[in-house]
Amino acid sequence: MKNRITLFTVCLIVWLLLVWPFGRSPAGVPDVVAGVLVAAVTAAIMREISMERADRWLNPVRWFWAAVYLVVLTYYIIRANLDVAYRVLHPAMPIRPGIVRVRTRLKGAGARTLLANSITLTPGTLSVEVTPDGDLFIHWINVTATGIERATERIVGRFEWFISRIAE
Amino acid sequence: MIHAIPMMVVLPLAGAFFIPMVSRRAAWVPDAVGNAVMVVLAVISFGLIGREGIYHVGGWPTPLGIDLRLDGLTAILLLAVNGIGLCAALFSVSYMELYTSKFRYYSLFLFMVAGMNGVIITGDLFNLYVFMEIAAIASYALVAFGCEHEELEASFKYAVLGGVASSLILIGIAVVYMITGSLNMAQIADRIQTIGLTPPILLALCLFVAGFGLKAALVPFHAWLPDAHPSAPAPVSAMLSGVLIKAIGVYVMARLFFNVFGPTSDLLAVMRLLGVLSMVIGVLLAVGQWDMKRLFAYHSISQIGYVMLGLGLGTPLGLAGGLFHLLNHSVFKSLLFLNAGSVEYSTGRRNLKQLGGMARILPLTGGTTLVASMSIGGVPPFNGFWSKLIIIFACIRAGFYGLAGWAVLVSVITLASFLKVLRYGFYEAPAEKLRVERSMAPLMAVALLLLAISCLAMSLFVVTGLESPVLVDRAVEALSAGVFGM
Amino acid sequence: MAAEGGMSLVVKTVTRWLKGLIFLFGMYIMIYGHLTPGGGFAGGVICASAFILITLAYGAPEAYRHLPRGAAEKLDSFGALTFLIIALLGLWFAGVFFRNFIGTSPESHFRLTSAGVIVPCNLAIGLKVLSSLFLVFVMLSALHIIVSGEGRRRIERRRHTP
Amino acid sequence: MIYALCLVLVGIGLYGVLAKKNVVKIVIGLMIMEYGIHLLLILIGYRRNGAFPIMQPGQDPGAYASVAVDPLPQALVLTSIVISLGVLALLVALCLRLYEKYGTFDISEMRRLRG
Repeated sequence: MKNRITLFTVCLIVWLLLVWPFGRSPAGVPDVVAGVLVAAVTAAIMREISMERADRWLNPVRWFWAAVYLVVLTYYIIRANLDVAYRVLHPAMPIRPGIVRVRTRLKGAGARTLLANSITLTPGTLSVEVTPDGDLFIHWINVTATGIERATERIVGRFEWFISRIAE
Repeated sequence: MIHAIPMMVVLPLAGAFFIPMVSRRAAWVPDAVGNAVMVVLAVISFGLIGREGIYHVGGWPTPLGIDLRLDGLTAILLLAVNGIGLCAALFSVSYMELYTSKFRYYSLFLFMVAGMNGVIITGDLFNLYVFMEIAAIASYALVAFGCEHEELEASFKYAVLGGVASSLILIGIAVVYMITGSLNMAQIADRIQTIGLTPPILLALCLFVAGFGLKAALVPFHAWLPDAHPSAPAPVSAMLSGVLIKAIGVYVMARLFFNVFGPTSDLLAVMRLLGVLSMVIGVLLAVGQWDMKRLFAYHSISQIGYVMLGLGLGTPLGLAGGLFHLLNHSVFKSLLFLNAGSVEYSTGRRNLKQLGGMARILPLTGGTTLVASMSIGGVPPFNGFWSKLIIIFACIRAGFYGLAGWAVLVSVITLASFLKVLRYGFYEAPAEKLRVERSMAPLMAVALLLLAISCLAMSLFVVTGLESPVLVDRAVEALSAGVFGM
Repeated sequence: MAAEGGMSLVVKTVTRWLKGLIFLFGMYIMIYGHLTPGGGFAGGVICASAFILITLAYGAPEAYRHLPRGAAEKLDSFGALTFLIIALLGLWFAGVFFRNFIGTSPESHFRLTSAGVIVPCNLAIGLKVLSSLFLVFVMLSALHIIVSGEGRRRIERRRHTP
Repeated sequence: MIYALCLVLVGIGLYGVLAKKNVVKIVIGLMIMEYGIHLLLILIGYRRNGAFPIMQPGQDPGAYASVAVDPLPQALVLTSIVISLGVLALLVALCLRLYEKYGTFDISEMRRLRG
C-alpha cells in the first residue's frame, strides 16, 4: 500500500507538471480531476515505483547531495570525453581495451543501478553486468589497473561516496 | 430505415467483440450470437432493397465526413453477402465442431462480414480500403484456421498476395488523393469530370485494375485462389468463393470504373479481356482436378470471368447479365462448397477418386448438389441458365460474336466438368467401402435447402422479362447512370 | 527479485522506476489527443510499451501480474465495444450515428472539455490498442516453437549433411 | 522527383516479395513496400514551410488553414500503419507456425500444394 501511495504522489506531480503550462490558459479543475484519476489507475496497475522505503526521499540532505553529485558527474563526464577524444584523435590510438571486475560497498538495488549508470555515462567505461553479490564487470577503453582493488579505486571510488549519501 | 445503413457494419462488429468477452464459460454463446446477428443482418438487408439514400456519419456534410451510400447495386450486394452469410453461419453450428475454439471462428467470421458490408456501403475511398483490409485479414486468419500444413501454406500465400494487392490499391488511392484532393467518391468523380483522365489518373486506374484484379482472382492474378479457398473450413470457403471475391473485388471495380472514373471504351475492353481470360483458363484448369473443393475453386475463377465479361460490355443488358450472374454464382457456388463440406463432414474425404455413391448415403446432399451443378452448368430451369443466356445475348447484341462463342463453349465445358463430379462423387458405386462417420445435422440440412430453393426461385426473377430481372434492374440503373453527381 | 530470471539488476531497477511514468505519459497522450499531437492509438502504444518493458526486463509472468492475460483479452473487446457504444449513443441522443452528442461551448475551446465525445473515444481506442499490442507481443515472444513430424526430420537431416 | 523515391522503395519491397525464398524475408519485403507507401502519403500532405496542423488559442481559422500542412494524409498513414501492424502480426504468427510444421523457412521446401 505504501508503495502505491508513493507512486500515486509521484504520478500526480508529474501530471501537474505536464498539464500546467498548457496553452495560454492555466490548467483547470477537469485537468486536475483527470490527473487524480489517471494517477490512481497508474498506481493500481503498476504497484510500485521502487522497492525501497519512500519516506527517506523527504530528507532534504539527500536532495542537496544529489545536486552536488550532478555537478561532480558532469565534471567527470566532460573530463572523460576529452580523454576519449584524445585517444581517438592520437595517431597511435593509445587504447588498451579490456573488461575488469570491480567491487562496490553499495547494497541497495537503486544505489547500484545509479552507480552502474554513472559508470556507463562516463565515456571510456561501460557497465556490462552486475552480479547479485555486488561485483560489476566494466568494459574499459584503456585498462590501467587489473587488480580488483586498484580498478575499484579508479572507477568506483570517485562516485561511491556521493551515491551512498544520496541513495543508501 | 436510413439508420439501418450503419447497422450493417455495427452489428457484426459488436457481435465479433462481444463473443470473446462472454464465451469462456458458456459454449453455446458463440453459436447463438453469431447466428442471431446474421439473421438480423439478413432481415435488414432484405428490407433495404429498393431504397436509396446517403447517410452522413456523425452528421457531417459531404466533403467533411464519411458518406454511406445506399443504392440499387449496394442493396443487392448486401442481400447476397448477408444471405449467404446466414446460410454459412447456420451450417457452421455443427460443422465447426470438427475444429477447436469456436468462438474465435465466429468472431473472425463476423469481422469478415462487417468488412464486406463496410466495403459495399461506404462512399469514401480510404474507408473502403480500411474495410477491405478488415475483411481480408479476417479471411487470411480463417483460411489458416485448421493450422495444418496445407492451410498454413495457403494462408501465407494468400496473405502475401493480398498484402501486395492492398499496397497497390493504397498507392492508387494516394495518387487519386494527390490529383483530386478528395477521398469522397462523388467529389472525386466530379473533379475527374473536369480535369479528364490525365496520366496520373491512368496510373491509379492501372493500379486499381491490378489490385482489385488480385483480390477478385482474375486470371493473370489468380494463383492464390485455388490454394486458399479449398483450405478453409467449408462454410468459410462458401463465403470466400461465394461473396468475398465479389464484394472486395468485382463490386469495387464496377463501382469505381462506372461511377467514379467513368467507363471509357479502353477500360471496358480491359474488363472484357480479363473476363474472357479468366473464363477460359479457369475452366480448363478445373477440368483436371480431382479434389472436390479445388475443382469448385477453379470454377469460381471461371464464373467471375462471366461476371466481368457481362460488366465489360457496358450495355444495360450486359450489366444486368453480369450482376444477375454475380448473384446467382454466389448462391450456387456457396451451395456447392457447403455440399462438399457436408460430404467431408460425414466421410472425412473430398477426393473424387475416393468417393462414390454419395447420393444414396446422403440423399439430401445428392439432391442439392444436382441442383447446384445444373445451375452452374447452365441447364434451363435453374438460375445459372438465365444469367448466362442474358450475357450471351448481350454479347451478340453488342456485336461481340466471338465472345459469345467463348461463353457458350465455357458453359459446355463447365457442364461436362460437373457431370464428372456427379458421376464419380455421387452416382457411381465407390471404389472401396465408405465409412460414414457422422450423419448430417439438421441445421446443415436447413442451410443446404435454403440455398437450393433460392437456386430455383431466383430464376423466377426473369419472368418480368429477360431484359431486366426484377432484382437487378435498380442496380443496373445505378451503374449505367454514369458517374456520381455531387 | 534480482536473481530470478529476466535481465540484469540495472534494467530491472530502471524498469521499476519508469514503468509507472511511461504508463502515465501514455494516458496523458490519450486524454489530450484533441489538443496536442497524439490520440488514442499513440497513447495506447506508449501504455503498451510500459508492459512490454516489464515483459522484457522480468519475463512474461511478472507482466501477467500487472495485467493478467484474461483481463487483457477482456479489455481488448471491452475497448472496442465501448467505442461502438459511444457511436450508438450519438444515434440515440442526437439522431445520427457517431454524432458528437456532448455539446461544447465556444468559451471552453482549448480546454480538456472542449471536444465532447472525442476524449472517451480516444480512451476506448487507447484501451483496445494497449491490450491488443501487449497480447500480440506476449503471444509472439512467449510462443514455444515445437517442431515435430516432417519438420523435425528435415532439421535432423540438415544437421547431419555438411 | 521525391515521389519517385517512394516508388523505388515500393519496388525494392516488391522485389523482396517476389524474388526471396525465405518466408521472413518475404514478410520484410511486404513491410518495406508498405513503408514506401506511407512515405508517399505523408509527402502528399507536405507543404514547404508549413505549420503543424494543430490550432493554437487565438489563431484565425482562415489564416491557419492557409499555412498548415494537410492533416488528412497523416490520419490516413496512422490508420494504414495500424492495418499493416495487423497484417505483420498475422504473417509473423503464420511464419512461426510454418516453421513448426516444416522445420524450415524456405518457401521452396513447402510443397504440399501444387499450383
